[in-house]
Amino acid sequence: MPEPTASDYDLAVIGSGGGAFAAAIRATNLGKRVLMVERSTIGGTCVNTGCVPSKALLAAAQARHVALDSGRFPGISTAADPVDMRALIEGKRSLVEGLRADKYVDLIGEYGWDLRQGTAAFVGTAADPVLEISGQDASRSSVRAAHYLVATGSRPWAPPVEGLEAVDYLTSTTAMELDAVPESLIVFGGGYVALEQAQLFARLGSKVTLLVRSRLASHEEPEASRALSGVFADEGIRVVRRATVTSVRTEAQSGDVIATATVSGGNEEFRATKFLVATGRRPVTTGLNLEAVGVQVGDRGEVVVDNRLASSNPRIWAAGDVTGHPQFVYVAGAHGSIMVDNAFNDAGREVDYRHLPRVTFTSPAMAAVGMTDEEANAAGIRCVCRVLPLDYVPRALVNRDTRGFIKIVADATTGRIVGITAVAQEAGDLAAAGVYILEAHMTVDQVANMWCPYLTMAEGIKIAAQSFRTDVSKLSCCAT
Amino acid sequence: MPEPTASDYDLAVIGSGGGAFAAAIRATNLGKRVLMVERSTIGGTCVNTGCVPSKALLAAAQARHVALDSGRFPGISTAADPVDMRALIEGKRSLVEGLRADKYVDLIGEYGWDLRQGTAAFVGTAADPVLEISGQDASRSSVRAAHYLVATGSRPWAPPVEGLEAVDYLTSTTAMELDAVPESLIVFGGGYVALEQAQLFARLGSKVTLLVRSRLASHEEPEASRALSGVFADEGIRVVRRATVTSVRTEAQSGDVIATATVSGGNEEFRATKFLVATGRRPVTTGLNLEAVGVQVGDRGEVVVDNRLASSNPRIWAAGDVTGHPQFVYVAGAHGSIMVDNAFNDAGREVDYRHLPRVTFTSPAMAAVGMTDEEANAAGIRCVCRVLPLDYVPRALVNRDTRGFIKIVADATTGRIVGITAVAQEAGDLAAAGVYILEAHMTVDQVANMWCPYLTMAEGIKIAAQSFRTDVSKLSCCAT
Amino acid sequence: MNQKNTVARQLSASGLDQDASLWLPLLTLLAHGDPVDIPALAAATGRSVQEVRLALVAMPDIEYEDGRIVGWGLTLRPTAHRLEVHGEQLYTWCALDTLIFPTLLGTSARIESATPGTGVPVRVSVGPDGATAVSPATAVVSLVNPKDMTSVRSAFCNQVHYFDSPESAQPWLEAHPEGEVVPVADAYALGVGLAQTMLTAEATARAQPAVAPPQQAGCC
Amino acid sequence: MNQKNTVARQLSASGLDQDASLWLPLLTLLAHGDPVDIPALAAATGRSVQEVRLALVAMPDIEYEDGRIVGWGLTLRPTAHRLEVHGEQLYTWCALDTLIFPTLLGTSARIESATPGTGVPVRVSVGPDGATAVSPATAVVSLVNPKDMTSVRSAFCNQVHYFDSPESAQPWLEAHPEGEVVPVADAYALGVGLAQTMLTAEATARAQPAVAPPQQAGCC
Repeated sequence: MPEPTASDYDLAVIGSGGGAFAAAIRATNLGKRVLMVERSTIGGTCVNTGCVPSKALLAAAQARHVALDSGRFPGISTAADPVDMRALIEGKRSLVEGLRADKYVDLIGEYGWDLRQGTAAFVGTAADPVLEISGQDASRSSVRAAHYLVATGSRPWAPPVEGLEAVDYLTSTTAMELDAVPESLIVFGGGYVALEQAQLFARLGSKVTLLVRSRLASHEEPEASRALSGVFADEGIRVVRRATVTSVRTEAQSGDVIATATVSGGNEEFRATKFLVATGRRPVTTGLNLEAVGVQVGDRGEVVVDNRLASSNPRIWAAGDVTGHPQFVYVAGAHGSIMVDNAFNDAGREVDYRHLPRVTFTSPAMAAVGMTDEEANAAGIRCVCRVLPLDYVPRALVNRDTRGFIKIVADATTGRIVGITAVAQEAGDLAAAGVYILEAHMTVDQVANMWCPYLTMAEGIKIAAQSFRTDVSKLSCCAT
Repeated sequence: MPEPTASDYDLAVIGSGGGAFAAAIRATNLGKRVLMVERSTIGGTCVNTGCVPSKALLAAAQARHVALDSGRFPGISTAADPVDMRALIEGKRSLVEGLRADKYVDLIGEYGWDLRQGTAAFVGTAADPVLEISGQDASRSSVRAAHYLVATGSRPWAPPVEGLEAVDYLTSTTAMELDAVPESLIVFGGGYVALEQAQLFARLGSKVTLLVRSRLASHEEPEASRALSGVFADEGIRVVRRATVTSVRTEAQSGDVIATATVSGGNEEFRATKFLVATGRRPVTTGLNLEAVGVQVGDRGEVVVDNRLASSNPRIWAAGDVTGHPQFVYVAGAHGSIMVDNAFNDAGREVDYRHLPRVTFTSPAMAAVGMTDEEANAAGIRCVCRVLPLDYVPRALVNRDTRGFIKIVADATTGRIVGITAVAQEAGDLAAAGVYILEAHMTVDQVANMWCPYLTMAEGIKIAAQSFRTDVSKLSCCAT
Repeated sequence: MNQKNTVARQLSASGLDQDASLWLPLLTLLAHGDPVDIPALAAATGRSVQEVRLALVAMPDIEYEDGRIVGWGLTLRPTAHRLEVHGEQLYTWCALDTLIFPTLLGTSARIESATPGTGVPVRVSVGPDGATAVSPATAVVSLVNPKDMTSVRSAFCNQVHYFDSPESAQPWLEAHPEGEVVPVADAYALGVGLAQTMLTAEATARAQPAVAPPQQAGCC
Repeated sequence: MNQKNTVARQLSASGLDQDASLWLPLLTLLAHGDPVDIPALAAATGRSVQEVRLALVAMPDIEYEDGRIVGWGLTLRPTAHRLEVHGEQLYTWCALDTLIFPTLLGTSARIESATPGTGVPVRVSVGPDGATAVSPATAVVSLVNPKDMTSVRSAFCNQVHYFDSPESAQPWLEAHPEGEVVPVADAYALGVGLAQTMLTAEATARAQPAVAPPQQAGCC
């Protein structure tokens, strides 16, 4: 066992995603010596395989969809050619590379922290943790730091299903690297990755079947599931709910994947060219040897942290997906800076998820902030809700697409808004507005009476707020 | 002079637009007897010739534009046929009729107030005003009401230009009734109607020239003018600034309209198939005989009202465009209900325009709330601003359209945000969010540190707020 | 036509043997795509839980999962006959049901079934204006004359199929000399007629419409 | 080519006669599309208002409106030669200037000019990769050999035009035997060369680049 020595660094960060960068920037700005260790591509999930590439592809697919869907506007006639998947993927790759350079790689030099490419593992003891780094060139080095940050993220996770390992299945990462649009695709899962990938490939031209255990986006309002089911049906996506996939195999002759699922107690076989598993992501902690340094790990491999982001070893912290907390890059970013403030300034900052917005970038998008109806009830809030179908939102009418809704959950006693959910074009921007509403503790009456520009989607928030006191079917344009 | 008699109605409303309806609904809900007098189509400007038809056509033109512009997405190839203008206009007409029925005509019966079709004029005296109504069938009737509301709106206004009256020029109203897309079009004006119509017709296939006296949207931030000039240039719209149109004539041979303008002291001739005048709208008060009942009218024909919306005759009120106040239907709507509260409940409610959002529905849209930089300075606020180009907003990057910006004006002493302007897709929704920020008196630091969903356009507000303390070129994704 | 009319008449009569005042609300609830628990069904029908349980005993084919109903005619449990309504992927026991239920539910629907033997898919869209987009256009539906309706499913449904063409139905016709095949449009007209008979009878039996429109989810 | 080289050489020399340290910042300011007041020009050049006023006296062609500069080579006042930069509709005195200024301003541009006599438009797009999209492809630019450069505008610019084809330029060539016409691509190469000569000379004369990038508008 090595003698305790002076630290080589103030902070050693394992990983290079949003949480890692936020911490490294904050610590560097505080004048700390920072080391970052990355075993693979700089930038983590968001920029390389997550938010950025998926939203870039969805934006492209959306442009194509608009061209195929303009028939709802009389007098407008547009068309789309089949997708050139190689060009699309190449365009996505180059966008990702640009952002990776601008927002990650180049910043390391600008801020001036150290980067080592290699695999990190803890050695030493809980009292004296040391990081051992195995370089890609088989080199090895040991580093001591005053504080360590585990920001190793998450990876796609597949449940145990008979035959699955033998099937060459896709994940969202590999699906976004395909060089041809699959003729047909089964998407296994019902969370936001499954939803986005299903619509993406449907819009690129695949015949998509979605196998979902309970309902679409089961943590969100049930109205959201129903609205998205309707949209997906319109786009020719087959959504099979209450499906438990029991086995998967590749048919030798055709090369098709055949999935067998139990659906409401019956059995059905589903067949497609490709099979995409989008059943969630799990923290990446194997190989870190966390137990050796007294860091407790949970059932799903997550680093167990307190609300200040310290692990069970007070010098070892965690940020982002590896904590098992909500998997959003802006959560990881917040974690990174909070962790630094707590480690170096003893700030005692805590993460507050109450008004965390959640967006799924389908189109229409699904977004929410604050509590769902069910969550409010579970929290003991006596509440009252309204669901405003988009048929009442003039912007949706002039867009000739009224699929979706805006739901507001309010405290029945005070009228204070505690949750907003929307399925709408621009729902993400509505959720962003919702953060301000919730942070400012606004009531439905306040929101109902504030200015709001006519013919924006956000006007739906105001109309939904008005619906608490008024029959919206009897609202004239802009009458309050 | 007739003897004062008991009132036939509690409230007589002249006009049937957004302000008129808001007042009639509010008064009816208070149990008041309401008469509405309309000489033309029920519904006023917004639904018949203003917001609704223009935004419906812009939405259709936008779908076409997306199909013509998808080349920015590698791998996506789409195309558009020429516009079938008759079908487009017919589709717009039917949408307008539906909304007019749902949001206006049908409500009259549901609420149960009286409607008379006819032209209204005041007779009697200031102390005893009476409304005389001339029906379309040449019938005449007189009505006494406890209160009167002038909600007669505004109409397009053309400045005195040599030859203009002899030219068969278009206004936004008649342009949206054309049965063919003009080959070329001169749009005279630089306000929001001019901007929207110019882009609409350019996207429908016209070759458009915009003749502007100073700059585009001259009341908004200069950055907005510049950004929109760039967008218009990209779409082949020629924007000629500092142009004073001196004469207009129709060339007999070609039927073209030829406009001569002074441009920076030089002269230039402009030629197009059609000439659209969009130089503003003026209140409609002629024929109302307002002077007879002691109602003061301003230089532009507006009913002069105090902040409670009473005219110089305390029983005669005005609402909406006819007041000369900001020409937005949601202003008219607010006026209508405020006026009723003041007239019948002596509520003393005043109109507060400080956080009034303003949106121009080009694409990218231009939207603003609160003060511009210049207005803040004029108001004596020591302020500090940041202009965030959309190149720093990830949503714009994945959309592959980074034209535009988000500008925040803040009080330098307190950090409180006093104005937000954006040119961006979804700028209208950003302005709606901005209302909540301004109403809640949020500071740039607060907004910089609140949750905001990644890859929404609204995230630009947060990044712009961060830019007050941070060099955004050194921001990693989601690092704060 | 005679044969078909006979089938139709018998079906109508037998359909009403079932307790439509129970069955129609059940259908509506199942169409939401979630298993229906007995108290919910009781609430929807205005009966007591005990009454409902008793009535359900008379419906032997009903499908349960974990004590909740997942199918009766309309089912959440996969069959060869898919019926997509409001984005929900449902199934029916019977090919003909796919053409009856949209009218009962007052909605448009997309249908997909598989030709017995070959598996060739038949796709039908049903809207307010009838059966549109029958693909392939040659598709037919087989019908038999039910004899014993105590189990609708085994007596009748198991013999009603979609075939992609009359030729594909030939082997089935040979095996079922009492059966017939009719074009989809005719089968749809038959289905609509059956549905309307049921709705009328039910409306007469009750003062109010049996099939409530889908409700907005209860708030809080 | 000889003739052209001569023109080019003479132009380069004469261009530098003008006070480039004043003129290049003025060009940049004018490119924003608004009249330039003298204090703003003084600020941009780092000189006093008095110095700038003195220097402007030596530029006789300069265009003013209400005491502010609206044009010098690049102008806000309409001419036959339109130059669109960053969405701003500008003009130039000289056809050739449309091909010089984009390089001086470091930007792409769209050009539209009218063939003398017929008015047939010539359109050119200029980007980082040279002159693209010359329409019609046959378009040419006329050049003369300037003799007296005290007024660039009358001596030279007034004789430089775009023509939609060499044939259209024939009458002009006959009237100006000392002149020549060259394809747009050649004229652009000439323009770029001139611009680079000016920039290099200016950069040598000053320690720092003369042409600042467009600035973000001053805040508050």
